[in-house]
Amino acid sequence: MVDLLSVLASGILVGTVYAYMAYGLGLIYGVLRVVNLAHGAFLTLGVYVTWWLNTTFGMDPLVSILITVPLGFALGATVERTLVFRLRDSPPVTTLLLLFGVWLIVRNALYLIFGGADRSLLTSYSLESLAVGPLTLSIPRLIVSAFSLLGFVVLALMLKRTWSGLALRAVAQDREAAALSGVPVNRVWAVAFGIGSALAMSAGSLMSLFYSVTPEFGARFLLKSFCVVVLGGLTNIGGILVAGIGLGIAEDLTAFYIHTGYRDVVSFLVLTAALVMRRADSD
Amino acid sequence: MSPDSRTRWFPVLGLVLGVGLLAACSGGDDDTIRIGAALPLSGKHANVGGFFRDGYQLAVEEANAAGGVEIDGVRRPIELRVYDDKSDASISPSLLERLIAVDGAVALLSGYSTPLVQAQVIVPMRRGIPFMNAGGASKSIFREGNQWVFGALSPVESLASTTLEWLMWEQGQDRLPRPLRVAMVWQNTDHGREYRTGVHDVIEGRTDRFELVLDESFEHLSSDHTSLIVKVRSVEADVFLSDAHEPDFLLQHRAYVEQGLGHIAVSYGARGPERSVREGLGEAVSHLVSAQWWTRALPYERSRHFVERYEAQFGGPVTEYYPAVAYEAARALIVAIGNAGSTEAEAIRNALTNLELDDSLLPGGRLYFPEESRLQIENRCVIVQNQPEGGVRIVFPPEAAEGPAYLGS
Amino acid sequence: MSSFTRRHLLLGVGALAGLALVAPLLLANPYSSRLAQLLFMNVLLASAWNLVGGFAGQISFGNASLFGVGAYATSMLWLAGVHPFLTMPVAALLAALYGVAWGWPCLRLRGPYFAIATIGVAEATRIVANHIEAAGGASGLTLPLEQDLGPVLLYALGAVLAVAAVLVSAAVRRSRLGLGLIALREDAQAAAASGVNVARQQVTVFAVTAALTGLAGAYYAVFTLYVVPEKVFGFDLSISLVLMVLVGGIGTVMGPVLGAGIYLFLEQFVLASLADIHLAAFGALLIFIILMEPRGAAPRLAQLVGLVRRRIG
Amino acid sequence: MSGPAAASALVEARGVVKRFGGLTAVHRLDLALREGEILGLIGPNGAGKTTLFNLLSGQFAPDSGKILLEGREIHHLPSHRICRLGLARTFQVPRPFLAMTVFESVLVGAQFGRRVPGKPAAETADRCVGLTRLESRRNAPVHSLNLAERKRLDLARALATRPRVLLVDEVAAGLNPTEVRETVGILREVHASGIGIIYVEHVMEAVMDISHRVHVLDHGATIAIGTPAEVTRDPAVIEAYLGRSAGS
Repeated sequence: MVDLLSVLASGILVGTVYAYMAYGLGLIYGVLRVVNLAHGAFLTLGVYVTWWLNTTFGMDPLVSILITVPLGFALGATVERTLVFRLRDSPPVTTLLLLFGVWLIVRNALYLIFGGADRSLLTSYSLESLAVGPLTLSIPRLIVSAFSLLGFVVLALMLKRTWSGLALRAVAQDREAAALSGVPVNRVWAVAFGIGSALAMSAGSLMSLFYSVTPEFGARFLLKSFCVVVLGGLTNIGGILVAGIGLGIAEDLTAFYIHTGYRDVVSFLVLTAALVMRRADSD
Repeated sequence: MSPDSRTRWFPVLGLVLGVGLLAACSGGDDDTIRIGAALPLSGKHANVGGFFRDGYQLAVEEANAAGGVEIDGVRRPIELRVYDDKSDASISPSLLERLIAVDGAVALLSGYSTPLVQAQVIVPMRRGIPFMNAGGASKSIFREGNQWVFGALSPVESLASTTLEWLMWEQGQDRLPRPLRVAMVWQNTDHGREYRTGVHDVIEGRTDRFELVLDESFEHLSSDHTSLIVKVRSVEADVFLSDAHEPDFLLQHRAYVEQGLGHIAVSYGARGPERSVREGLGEAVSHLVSAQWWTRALPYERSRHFVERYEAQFGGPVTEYYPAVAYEAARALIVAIGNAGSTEAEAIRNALTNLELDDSLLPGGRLYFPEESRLQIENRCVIVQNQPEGGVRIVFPPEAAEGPAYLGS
Repeated sequence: MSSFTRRHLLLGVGALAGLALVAPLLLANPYSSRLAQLLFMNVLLASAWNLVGGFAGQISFGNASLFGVGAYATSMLWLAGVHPFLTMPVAALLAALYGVAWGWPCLRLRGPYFAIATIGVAEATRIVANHIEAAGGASGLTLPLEQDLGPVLLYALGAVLAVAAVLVSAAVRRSRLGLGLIALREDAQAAAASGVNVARQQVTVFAVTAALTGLAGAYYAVFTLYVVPEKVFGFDLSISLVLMVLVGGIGTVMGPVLGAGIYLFLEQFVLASLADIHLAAFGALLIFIILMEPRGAAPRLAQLVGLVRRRIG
Repeated sequence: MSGPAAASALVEARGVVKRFGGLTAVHRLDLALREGEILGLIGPNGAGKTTLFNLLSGQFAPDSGKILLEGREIHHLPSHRICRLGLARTFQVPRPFLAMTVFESVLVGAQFGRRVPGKPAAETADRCVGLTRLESRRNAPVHSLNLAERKRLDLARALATRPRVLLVDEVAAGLNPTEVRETVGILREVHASGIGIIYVEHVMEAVMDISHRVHVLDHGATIAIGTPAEVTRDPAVIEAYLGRSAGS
C-alpha cells in the first residue's frame, strides 16, 4: 500500500514536470501551427544557464527563473522574427528543417562553451524530503510541481484575461479572420514563440534541480514533450497538464508493477492508442 | 528575395564547399605517422568522448616530445587525427574508412561505448589494420579468430565479479552477513547486460553466500527512477548493486537518497569518483563503492606521471578512468609501432601481439594482450570507496587496499 | 500508362548503366565505396519515406521501426544460415506487414497527430526490441564477417535497390495510386467524395514504403555487419530521412534522391573538415538551404533543366 | 406519397436525424429525388441544407433514419463507396486539389468514381472539362483559377465520377449574372444527359429557373414541397424567409 502510494505520488510529481516542459510546445503549435523541433534546445539552454548562474554566482535555480524567462522570450522571439517568419508561406513541414538547424547550432555552441561532460548542481534543499504520513516526498520535486501548477494558472489567466491572450487565442483559431479583425498577426506569432521558449527555458531551470545536463539533454525530453502535448490536445493547456500527470502515473505504475524497462513503452503506447481511439470517436 | 537573387548564391556555396572539400581531402606530408580515431564528441555518448580524445592526445604528445617513433633508423613524429562520429553507429565506420583511405592512418584507436565500437571493429577486421580498443569493454567485440582488434579495457564482467569478490572477502572477515541479500538493477545496454552476466556468474551455485532478491533492468536515459527505488526498498536487501551510466546514476542515487534508503553497501558499477557526481550530489555520494579500471589512488609511477601530466594540461582533478585508459591504449599502440620499426599493418600487429608493458598504469601494473581471451586484457579491477569530503580509497584487493571499507548499518 | 512503364524501364536501365560506369571511381577506395553504400541506403530510405510523406502528405517520424524490422529480419535469418540475398524478400515482407499493422490504425490520423503517433510506435518498438533476448537485446547482433559480400557485390546490390526505389516512386507518382494520394493530401474529404478510398490508398502506399524501408534496413545490416536497436530503431534515423527529403524537395520523385546526396555530402564534408563546429555548420547549411529554397532542391533543378532545354532548343 | 415515389426515387431519405451535441441539425427528414428530376433545395441559413448533403454523400452518418440510392441503403457507407455507387457532389466552397492541374483534378474523379466498362478515364475527364467550359484551362495549375472556374472545376470533378445523381451546393453563389447563366446552362446539359440533380442554392432566380420541384427546409425540417410557383406562394416559406414580424 505504501509502495502504491509512493509510486502514485512519484508519478504525479514527474507528470507535472512533463506538463511544464510541454506547455511551450503546445502554445507554439497552437498559434503558429509549427512543430518546434528547437524545443529541446531551449530546454537545454535553460538548464545550462541555470547551472552557470548557480556555479558562478551561487544563484538559486528558482531565482534564476527570473533570468531564464526573459532570456527565453528574447531568444524565442528573435528566432521567430529572423527565421521562422520567413517560411510563413511555405509548407509547414519545412519549418521542421529550419528549427532542427537551430537546435544543431545551439547544441554546438553548448559543446564549445561547456564541453560534453555531465553537469549538475547542488542546492541546500537538493536532497531534502518531506515525510507525509508514510510517504517520503522530495522537496525539489514538490517545488517543481508547485511551479508547474503555478505556470498553468498564470498561462490560463493570461490567455483568458489579457489582451495578448485574446489575440493569441484569436490567431490560434483562425489566422486570417484574426488578421481581418485587426490583430497584428506577425507580432502575435513572435510573442507566442517568445512565450513558448520562455516556458521551455524556465522548465530547464526547474529540471536542473534533479537532472544532470549535457548538450544532448533536450533530445531525451523532446519526444516525451510531443507525447504530452498531443495527448493533451495540442493547444489545450489544461489538457496538457492532465496528460502530463496521467502519463507520469502510467509510467510509474508500469515501472513498478510490470517492468522498469517498459515505462517508456507504456507512455508511447498510451499515446498512440489514445490518439487512434479519440480520432475514431470523432469520425 | 527574387528567385534570381537566390540562384546567385549557389555558385558561391558550391565554391565554398568545393574548396573546403579539397582542403579536407589533402592527406598531409608523409613524414608523419598517422593514427586515427572516430570518437563520440557529440550525441548520446559525448559526455565521455572528450575524455578519450584528451587521453589519446596526451600519449601522442608525449611520444612526440620524446622525438617520435623510430622507423628504419629515422625518427618520425606521430599525428593523431580525430573525427566526431556523433555517437552514430553508421557514421562511425565510414569515418574509419576515411581515416584509412584518405588520411593514410596506419593504425586506429577506438571510439567509446560498446555499440559504437562494435560497429567500428568491422572496418579494421575487413581492411587488416591494427585497432586499439579502449572504449568498448564487451567481450563480444573480440570475435572468434580476431587478429586486429586489441582490447586495453578489461571486460565489464570483471567490474561485477571484482565487486562480488570484495563482498565475499568482507564476508570472510565476518563484516557482512551470509547469505547476503543482493538487489541488482542494470541499465539495459550492452554494458549493463554484461554486468549482470558477471554478477550471475559469481553467485551461481553460491546460495550460502548470496541471495539475489531483485534483478531488473531500466532503460538508458530514463526520465525518472523513483519507482525503481521504491521497488528496491520493498525487497529489503543488504546491498544494492546498480550498473548505470552517469545521467542515470545521478538520477537514481538522487531518488535513493530522497526515498531515505540505506544499505550496508551501495555500488553503481564504475560510477562514483567522477567530479560531476560530487558536484550534483555532494556528501550523498560518500561511501559509495565502485569498481574501477583505473583510479588515481593507484600507487604506480606511471599512474602518478599520468595524473600530473593530465592535470597540468587539462585541469584537474582527474577522477574518471576514461582518459587514463585511453592514454594507456594509445601509448601501447605507439610503443608497438616503435617495436615494429615499421608502419606496415602486419608488423604493427605482430608487435602488439608480443607487446608487454611492465610500467602500465592499469591495476596489476602490466599490460599485454593474451591470445586466449582474443586479445582483450584481463587485468583486474580495483574496488574503491568514496571518502567523505572527497577523494577515494582503494579497499580491495587486500594487497593494494589503503584501509578497510566503511560498511553501513 | 504503358508508355510510362517503358520510359521508366529505360530510365532505370540507363541509371544502372551509369552507376556501373562510375563504379570503378566509387570503388577506388574503401571510403568512397562506403559512401556509395550509404548513399544508396539513403536514396532508398528517402524515396520510400517520400511515398507516404510527400505524395500522401503523411509525415512519419517512425520509419526507423520499419528499417529496424528489415535489418533484424536479415540479420537473424543470415545467422540462421540463409544467404543474405534470400533474406531480403523476407525483410521487405516483414517490414511491410509491420508497417500495415501499425499504419492501418495510425493513418486515420492526419497532420501532427499522425506524426506524433509514429514517434510513439517507433520508440515503443525500439524499447521492446531492446528486451528481445532472441535478437540479442540491447547488445544487438554481429554478423559473420567471413561471409562478407565484398565491396563489388554490395555496390551492385545497393545500386539495384536504390534505382528500384526511384522507379517505384516514379511509377507510383504517375499511377492511379499516386493521383489518389495527391488528391487526399490536398483535401481528404473532397478526395473521398470523388471516390478515393482514402484509408486503402494510404495503407497501400504505406505498405510499399515499409517494404522499401525494410529493404534499406536489410542492406544496412549486410554492409555494416552489426545491428543494434539503439541505431536501427533510433529516432535519429527517422528524423534524418525527413530532413533529406525536405532538403531535396518533398513530394517530387527526384527530390529524395537529391536530398539523400546533398545530405550525405554535407554531413561527411562538415564532419571531416570542420571538426569542432560541424554541428553548427551543418545546422547553418540546413537553414540556409531551406530559406533559399523552401521547396527543396528538386524544383529548382527542374527549372534549371528547363532553362537549359529552352536555350538549346 | 412515399409509396409510389419510393419505387421510382433515385435518392430517398427516410426519417433522417442528425444531431451535433445539443443541436439537432436535421430532424426526421423525408426527401425524395425522382428519376429524371432536378430538385431544388432551399431554406434560410442554418436550415440544414449542407448537413443534409453531407449526410447523403456520406461525410456524416445519420443518428437515425435511412438513406437510399436507387433503392439501396447507403447511410452506413463511407463517402467513397457512395460516390462509386453513383452519387457525386460539389462543395459550397470549392475544394480544389491545389497541387494539381485542372485535367489531373478531373482525372481523379474519372479514375476513382463509378466504374463504367469501356470508357477510358482520360477521355471521360476531357469530356467533363469540355462540358464545364474549362478546355482553355485544361493544363493550368488549379491554384491559378478564379472562383467561377473553381466552382466549375468542382462540378467537372463530380461529373467525371459518372454519377447517377449529382448534389450541387450553391454553385451560383458569388458569381456575376453572366456566370450564373452559364452555370445554369451547364446544369441543364448535365440533366439532359440523364443525371438527377439535387440543387441547393441561395440565388433564387437560378434555382427557381431550373428546378422541377422545390423542397424547402427550415430548422432541419421540411416546411414545403412543390413546384417553384407553389412554394413561392406558400405562407410558411414566406415567413421562414422574411421572418415572423414581416408575416404578421
